[in-house]
Amino acid sequence: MYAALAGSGVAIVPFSSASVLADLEVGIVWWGAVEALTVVVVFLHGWSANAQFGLIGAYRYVAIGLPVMLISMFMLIAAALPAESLALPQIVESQRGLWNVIRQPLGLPLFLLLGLSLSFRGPFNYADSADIAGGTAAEVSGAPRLVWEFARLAMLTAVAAMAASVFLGGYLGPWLPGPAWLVLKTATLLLVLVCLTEQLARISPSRMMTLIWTTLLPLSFLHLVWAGVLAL
Amino acid sequence: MTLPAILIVAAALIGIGLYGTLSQQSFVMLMMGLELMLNGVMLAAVGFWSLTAGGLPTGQLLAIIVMAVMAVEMAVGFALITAVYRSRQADVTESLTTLKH
Amino acid sequence: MAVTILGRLAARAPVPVFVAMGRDGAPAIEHLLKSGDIDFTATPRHANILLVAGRTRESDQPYLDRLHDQMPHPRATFWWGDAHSDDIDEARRSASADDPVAPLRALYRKLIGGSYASETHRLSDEPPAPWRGRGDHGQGGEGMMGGVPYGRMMPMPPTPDIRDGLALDVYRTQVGPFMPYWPAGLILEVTFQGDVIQSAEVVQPPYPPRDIDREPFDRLLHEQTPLAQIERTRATHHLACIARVLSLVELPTLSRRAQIVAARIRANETVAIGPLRKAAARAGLMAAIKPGLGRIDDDLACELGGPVRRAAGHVLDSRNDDPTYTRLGFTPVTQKQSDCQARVAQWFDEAEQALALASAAPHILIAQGQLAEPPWALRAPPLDYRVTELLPGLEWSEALLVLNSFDSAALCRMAPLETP
Amino acid sequence: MNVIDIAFWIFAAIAVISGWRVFCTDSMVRASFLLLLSFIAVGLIMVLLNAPYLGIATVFMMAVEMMVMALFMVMFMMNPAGLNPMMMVHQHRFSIAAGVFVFATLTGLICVTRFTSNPVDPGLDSVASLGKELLGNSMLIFETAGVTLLATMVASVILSSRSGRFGTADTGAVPPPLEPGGEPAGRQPEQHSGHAHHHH
Repeated sequence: MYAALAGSGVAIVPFSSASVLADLEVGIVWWGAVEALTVVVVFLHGWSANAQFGLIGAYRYVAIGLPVMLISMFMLIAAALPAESLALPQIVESQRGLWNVIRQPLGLPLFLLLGLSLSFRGPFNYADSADIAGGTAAEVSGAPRLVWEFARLAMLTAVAAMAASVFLGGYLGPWLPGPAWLVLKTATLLLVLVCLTEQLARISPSRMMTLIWTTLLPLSFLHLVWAGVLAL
Repeated sequence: MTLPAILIVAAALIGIGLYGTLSQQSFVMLMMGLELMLNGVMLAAVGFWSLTAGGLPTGQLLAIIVMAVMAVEMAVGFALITAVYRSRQADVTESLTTLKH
Repeated sequence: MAVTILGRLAARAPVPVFVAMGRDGAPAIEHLLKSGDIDFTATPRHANILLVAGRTRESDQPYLDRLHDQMPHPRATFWWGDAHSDDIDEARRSASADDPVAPLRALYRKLIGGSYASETHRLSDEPPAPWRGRGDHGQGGEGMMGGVPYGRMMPMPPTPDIRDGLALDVYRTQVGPFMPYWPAGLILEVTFQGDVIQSAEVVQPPYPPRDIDREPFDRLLHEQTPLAQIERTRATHHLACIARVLSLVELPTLSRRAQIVAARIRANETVAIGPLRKAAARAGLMAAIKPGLGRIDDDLACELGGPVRRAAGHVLDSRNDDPTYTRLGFTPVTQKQSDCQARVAQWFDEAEQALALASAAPHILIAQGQLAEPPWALRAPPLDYRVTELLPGLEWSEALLVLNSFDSAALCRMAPLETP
Repeated sequence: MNVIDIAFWIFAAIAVISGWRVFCTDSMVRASFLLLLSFIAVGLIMVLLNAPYLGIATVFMMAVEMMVMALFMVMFMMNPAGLNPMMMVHQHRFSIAAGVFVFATLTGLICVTRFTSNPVDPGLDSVASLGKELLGNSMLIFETAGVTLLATMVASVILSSRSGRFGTADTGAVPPPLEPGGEPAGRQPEQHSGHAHHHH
């Protein structure tokens, strides 16, 4: 199910000006729904294990996942302001002049944090970390575990593709054809995500919660105000 | 996709929601019954908006207001449950009998 | 046909091993780490081979059986070190001296190839607690929940809540001896509320410290030992503790690197710890450990001795009254507040200092019986202070950090066998 | 019976069945996620009715709400995992009758009335019209909705927080003493814990 969600996340990313898998005029809201359902799915994965460490992992993931999802929605709304539309193709078109990452500097780093926490990697690995013996994946082995690992990677690529199209002007680029640019940008973002995974240490869940609620969320409010003023 | 069909489905949801609200003992399940009824109401509202009101903007507005009501009702419900649980360690409707006497 | 191709591919994959750390099983782990194609898994469910490293106590046998039954087929157990049950055939046992990598790989290839029968269940699997439902749908009965007329209506928690007054259900469980990043052999009976620990008692003390760390100190008591060897052992011991803390803070590559550095130091290569320390600092190791976590008061630190005492700021080290050390300009390193951060920083400082001393005096011999105070020699009596008094109120990940911030000797003295 | 109709009937069936299952499963957490399933089905029906923003917003909101409900379930309720079957029902027959009665009357009403059919033209960009409406002539409605939401947040925090102005919440409502510092006045509420001893 988690893999299907990741797949649907990628579906709305426009590959080139003409072709987009799912031409929804509410792309961002659909991405928000994907995030929310991911949190639900990972909780279920932990809870269904009916073991104490699985449940602890599931709860820690939900505790961190919900506030981070709020932050990501603010980022996306901020990106949608200059484009005056929720649809992703329009957002990418609006970046023809100037990429969003330059106009709204704060957007990309916070969105990458979301990417890490959505697929619980590196500093945000609260669901499957080693100190709770594999967390939600503690009771899973063989084929289901393979699918679970594949889904985590798929979600990471979905986030990278989404970030590339919303902040780095998806398929816009001088020489190469559209899709090539998108693939290039997604690959670079994946690289950034993976080294973030290795580099940063993970602080305890309660401190991370206070960090998110007291610093990152107000930061995303400011970002939204900044984008609003800019788009006036 | 005719309007009566949609309304019947909405009525079914409201019926189930009512049954759930009246029959369940625990607060949280009672609130889920309410949520289901509100869900039915919203479905009916959107049904009317798209098939009879011909896309009048205020129709969508009503649906969003219903959604807001859902959120408010849930938030206050949970706050009440926490308060009751904290003072009485009770989370089943059976034990709140102060109004009965 | 396809199965054999997949089979061959699987055989070449790194061997998934779940390690049950017995008494002084660590050298095996360093061997495996250096080889690189052994994959340590977090749970028995992800592994095919259960590696029992070192000697295990008789009382641990039920836990080993439970671990063994959780492993998916095809599975096997590999005893490393002098396994007390010698009825196991040659393919699955190896003496503690040699390197376990080759036999493990061969065993794994045989397992995947199917030429080696997978082991059967050891425990029968009927649910431990009998069903006590009374209601017509099987619900209710005392102690079991189930609606108004039948079961207990409200979850009445035995202990009041220690945080925000919302007394919710508590969950009592035993945290077992062979969990990864758990002091080997220790069994705690923990009462959880959510993932916050409400209370904990020791069920079984941890294994005594590893022989390989004590060997030069013991030899010192009855004959001369080279100073370099003593300092190298101290450095490897500290690095092993640091590696465990690193992996608890989700830096697996750095912790693997620390263990490899420890293995190379043991093999008498000159290795610098500086870059490892800088990498850990850059990754935010110190920031990840909450300041003030696991703070212990001074007199307890003094009793525990060794790095824990120096982390509390007491400049007391038996080495500074030893002539050879003073000639080398040895000044004990100390931290200020004695909490997890200070202890980890203390480990780093002492390891670097030990290596500097070792390289400065490769051939100097220390006279017999001088250095009587190795902190991890288990001769000191157990204290009345229990490590479990530090845990209540901590979240699970913080509690693990606190447990791993003490070296194994200090832990043994703080968690002796309760006489129930 | 083109594709949309089939999809509509499938979603409708999912919504109703999972709605009914919500109230007869044993485990609470399963109940909340079944409710989520029925909400998703309703959301998708809305998308079919050419109101994509509303539909997907419902799915989004309900996913988070059901997540929180699952958390509350496990916090308060007795056996969240449903290992032990539970018949937590009172005044059972009366509620079935009420539910069926409401359903019957509504369907009767629906079949009787003739609705004006003036379907929305699919070309209408409902999101833009909604946007203009929100900030256009019904801006006031939305300001009040915003303020009520704020008031709810404040109220729920006060209700559930422990430290109130007059001591912590779990000391219960105690009437003030007649002379300062004395015994609380008025009839002493007989101390009974959660176990109400059913003296109907």
